[in-house]
Amino acid sequence: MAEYLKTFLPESYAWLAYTAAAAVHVALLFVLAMMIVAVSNWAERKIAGRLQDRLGPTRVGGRFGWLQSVADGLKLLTKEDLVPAGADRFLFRLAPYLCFCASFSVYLALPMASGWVAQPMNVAVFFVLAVAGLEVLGVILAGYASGSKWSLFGGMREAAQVVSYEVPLALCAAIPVMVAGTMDLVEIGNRQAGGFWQWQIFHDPFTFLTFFVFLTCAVASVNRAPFDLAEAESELVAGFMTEYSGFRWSVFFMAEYASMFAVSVLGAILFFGGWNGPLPVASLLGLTCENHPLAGYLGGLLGLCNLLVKGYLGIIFMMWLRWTLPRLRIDQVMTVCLKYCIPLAAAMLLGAMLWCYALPGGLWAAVENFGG
Amino acid sequence: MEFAAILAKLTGQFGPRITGSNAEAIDPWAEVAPEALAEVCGFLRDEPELRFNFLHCISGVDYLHTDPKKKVDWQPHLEVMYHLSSMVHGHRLVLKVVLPRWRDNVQGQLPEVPTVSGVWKTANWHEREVYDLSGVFFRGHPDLRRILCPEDWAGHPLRKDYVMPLEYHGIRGR
Amino acid sequence: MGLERVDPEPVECDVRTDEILVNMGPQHPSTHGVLRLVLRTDGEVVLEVTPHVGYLHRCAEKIGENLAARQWIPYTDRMDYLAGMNMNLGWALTVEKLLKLEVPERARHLRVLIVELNRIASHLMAAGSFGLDLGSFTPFMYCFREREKILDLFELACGARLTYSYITVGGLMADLPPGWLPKCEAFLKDFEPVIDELHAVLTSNAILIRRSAAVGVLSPEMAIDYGCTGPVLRGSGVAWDLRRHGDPWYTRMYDGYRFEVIAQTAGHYPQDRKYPPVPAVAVLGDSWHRFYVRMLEVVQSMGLVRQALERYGRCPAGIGEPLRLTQKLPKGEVYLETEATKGQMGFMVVSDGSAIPWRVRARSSSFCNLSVLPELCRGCLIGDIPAILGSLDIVLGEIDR
Amino acid sequence: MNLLTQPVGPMHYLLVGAVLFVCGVICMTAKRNALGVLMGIELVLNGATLNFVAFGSRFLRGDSASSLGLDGQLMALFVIVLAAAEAAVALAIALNFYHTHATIDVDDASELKG
Amino acid sequence: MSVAIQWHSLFFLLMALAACGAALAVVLSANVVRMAFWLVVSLGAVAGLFFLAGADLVGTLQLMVYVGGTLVLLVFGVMLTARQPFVDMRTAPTQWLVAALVGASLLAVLWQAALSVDRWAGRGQTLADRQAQAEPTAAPLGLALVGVRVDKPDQADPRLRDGMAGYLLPFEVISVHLVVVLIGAAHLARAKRRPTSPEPPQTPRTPE
Repeated sequence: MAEYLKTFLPESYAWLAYTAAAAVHVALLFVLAMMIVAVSNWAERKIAGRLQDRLGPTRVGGRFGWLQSVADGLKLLTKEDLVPAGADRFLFRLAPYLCFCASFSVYLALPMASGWVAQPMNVAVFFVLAVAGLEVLGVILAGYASGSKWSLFGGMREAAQVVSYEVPLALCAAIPVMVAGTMDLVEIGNRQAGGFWQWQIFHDPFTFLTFFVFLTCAVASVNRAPFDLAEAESELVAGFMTEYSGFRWSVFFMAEYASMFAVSVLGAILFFGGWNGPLPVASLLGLTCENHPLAGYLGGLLGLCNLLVKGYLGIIFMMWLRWTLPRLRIDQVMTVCLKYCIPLAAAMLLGAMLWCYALPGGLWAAVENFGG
Repeated sequence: MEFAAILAKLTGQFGPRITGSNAEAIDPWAEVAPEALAEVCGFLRDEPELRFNFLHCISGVDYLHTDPKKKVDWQPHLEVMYHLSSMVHGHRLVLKVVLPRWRDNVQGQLPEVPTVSGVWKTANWHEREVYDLSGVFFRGHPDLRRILCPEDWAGHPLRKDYVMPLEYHGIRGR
Repeated sequence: MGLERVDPEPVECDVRTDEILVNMGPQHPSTHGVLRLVLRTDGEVVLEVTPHVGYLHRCAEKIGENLAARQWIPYTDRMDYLAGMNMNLGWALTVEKLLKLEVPERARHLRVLIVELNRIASHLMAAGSFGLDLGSFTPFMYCFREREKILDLFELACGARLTYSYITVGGLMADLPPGWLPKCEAFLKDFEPVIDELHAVLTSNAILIRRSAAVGVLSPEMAIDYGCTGPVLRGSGVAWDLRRHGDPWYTRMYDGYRFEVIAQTAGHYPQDRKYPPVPAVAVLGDSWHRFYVRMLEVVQSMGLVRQALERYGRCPAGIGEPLRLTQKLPKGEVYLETEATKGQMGFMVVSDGSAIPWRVRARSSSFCNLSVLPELCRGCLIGDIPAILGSLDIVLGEIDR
Repeated sequence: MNLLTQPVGPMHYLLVGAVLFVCGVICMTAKRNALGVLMGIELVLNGATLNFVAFGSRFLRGDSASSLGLDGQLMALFVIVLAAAEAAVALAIALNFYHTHATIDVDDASELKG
Repeated sequence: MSVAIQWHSLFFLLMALAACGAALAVVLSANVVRMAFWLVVSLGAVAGLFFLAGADLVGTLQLMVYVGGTLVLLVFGVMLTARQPFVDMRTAPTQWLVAALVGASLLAVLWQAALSVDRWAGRGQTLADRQAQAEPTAAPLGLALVGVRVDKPDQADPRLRDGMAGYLLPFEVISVHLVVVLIGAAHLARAKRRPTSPEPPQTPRTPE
């Protein structure tokens, strides 16, 4: 994009092109993240309502309460911004933004379609996991800085939980990375082009099983029910968010949804072909850059839709879980991680490694070879 | 076991320390001297034929007529009632302890009864409640604090001569 | 009985930290009202719980000394506000016992009908909030939806949805309106499948079982020692139900009704063929059993409601006269316990012969059930406290009176 | 020396590394809190890591030699991993010390007995 | 003057300032939680510097292990010992003086060394070579860890060409070391005595 802008500008103003390109990228990502938060907020209310035999929001903005998120946002903005007397004011104010920055930074390396990525990265998978793990710092600081014991408990729980679950999550992410042979998310996505049988979840039985471990760890690492120990309302009031109100609280909220979507998209790219639909529609229709730049753009748009749908399926799954299951206890959460997820993920890694060694092409290649 | 038999057993064991009884009442009761209470209760619980293993309730009743025009046939006193039953034998008993309203008739000194919280654990909270509301001191109670009223509350509200305070920490009382 | 008490798995403490004192409540989502628990914890491990009650103390007993016996009925409503009918019944029966006042047959069956319906409502609330305490919100809504239908029925019958004052000394305030019985039957018909639904989302949910099984184990001896009653006692395997074992003045209300006391005796529940089996991890007397007993009692109460519906329909008109306010009470004292939803609710009335009782006493079941909390919570995790508290199913209005 | 126009080289990285290192050393000497000392150590290690990476980086050195700068980066990797291990042990010791002495003031840690 | 380099410099400046400023803040803040926070900022900025140096794997690792792991552990430790007297532990002025002296002298030495890099490295900076782009190093790094140096194909010794070069041994040593250290740390941090396990309360037994 910067190169494209540069063509309009004199040589010495090239920096302007870079700045503009960077600003547009950031703005796009930010808008995307905000849209996701808004839609997720609405969807959460609607889904919760439907699961509970209610209607959910129906009034604001027409029949389905479309504008409920906006109304919520306005309400939160007009609420008083309280800082408890015993709080560490500086850290208390900063913690929500730290949290949001971490979960928003993930989007830097998340491709939204083939090549549609703010910062193409050679180690994108690793980067995404690393940055997503930083969210915990904001939570811990919030828990400490609130000056409330319940918040402290929430922060401690979050720290213990997220740090533990990073290990199986990284192990699970390593398996598709190993199968694809690269940590570049764009590359991983592109390798799964074709039909749904090319998706890595169907590569071999081990990747198939790995996905479910990944799912568990992903839900746990973004602190959603049944792993929402850090904000367990029946035990810790609201955990690390107990003392927050108004806008700062909503920033935590945004961070939660943003990281939920990020982790869903990561799962979609690693296991479900990313922006490649179940059927190779885009390539059948000839929507590639080779034909025409505009066609390539359309293809990218289609890919974006694919990815959004997959990401939202992930989010909806998490909501479904949240409104169905009771919460685990802290020792059970750790048990699930240490006794089940990590050994399972390690075993899957070993299995997938052996499989890749024995049948390099994956399940379908093996079938084809066998038939041939 | 019928009330008469229970009473016979009790008087046989404790003699004059069972100071009274009423078999005609709807809920027949036996009156125990305050000093003997813990002993009697232990006996009631452990005696194989009695086995009063369940303490339902402890209630304090203040007998003091504040209306001088009305004639009554009793002296002002305080009663603590224990409702017991046995889940084993299915029989019931009411124990009564009669106390002076104030120990040594000194206003403000609470009358004393030995605690039965060592016999039935449930007596712990019930005795705290009676202490709080009716003003009976349970000797030997492990943790005798007010339970329903605030800890700095003055007076015992279920005493008949209790006067609601005009003000409590800036809150208007009446 | 004679069951071995099985301790919950001991929690290992890897990193020893400082002991902290934390106030849980009086404003806390899972204390079911204004209860304050002072926790002494070492990290997540709770070393000691000290309940502080009294935030909702409304001097009900003192008020009772200044009102005619029937005028106190509305105050009983506000004790266990989730089962106002049962509270009304307890007080009404106590005063009737003092007066030796018989109620007509129709009133007797109507009382059973209403009281058991209210038991369903109260147990639904308990089951729902137990789920909520363990973090699952949706079953709570399901329970509330059904409870609402019962409240609708009550509203039709007496005009109130929470504080009914329907059952009164001498009978009931009004007979059922026409068309009420079919509505009640329709409700029972609709409610039947919902029970299975609730069993699916709560009773047999793996996480719920893991959270509540072997948590807060209450041995039968301890339960009796602490005066625990109702589902809490029966959850410990003591088959003790005042509807069967209580004062004759009370049990004769249930004369001719068929029901079984819900408690696990000799290793099985009376109805365990039809409902989810007891999980292997559950220990008799734990939170799960207390919850399960309530779920089974809902079915039991449905059976009682059905029987009452049928008997009520056959009785001649006449539901008794409410006691006149100037009616003098005979001199004497009487104590009566009834099997309310949370346990045995006892009322005592001491009369000096006037129309206004000399002393009124309410023995609260939740009060005794709560007093065992420090024992149950010793050494548990913070996350277990809502589970234990929820399974005790306390109502602060009744504790503080 | 206008940094905005002058290309960045290993020298600049070394300067940053030096500042981090010195800050770490000051932390280690001045802080009384055992965890503060630990943080100083982390800073020192980071300063050193920065030097390794800077020297290894082909990008910074600007030579088109065949080296990818792997050696520097590998050292950095090892340092990071070892720092994690060191932090774990040091933290465990600090906690243990805290439990036995009920303080984390390093000035009080003058005996070897537990 | 290449535009890319200018941007590179600007980002370098930003990151360097953040790193140094936060490091100074670590030194100067008295509150240990604040210290931890500034340390996070500082190490995060160092990760940015790694990215700018083309070492993206190291940068990511810094974020993941250092910031996400080690520092969370540190903050955890801080919170475990967070009693008020320890949170704000002041340093005596004399200690500050000593520390400042040590620091200043060290800084002088290091500063001098840094400024003389170009000289002792024996190579001036040639702007012509500046076009070199950072190449992905993740795969070569991984290979080097298992003993294959793809960047040094011209090893004289044939054994070094197929698997014996690189860092296989250090890698193994560090792995074992890590395991040992983790077990040791877990053992050390473990409470020596269990909290007195609550005895099942002795209730007077009422056999029925």
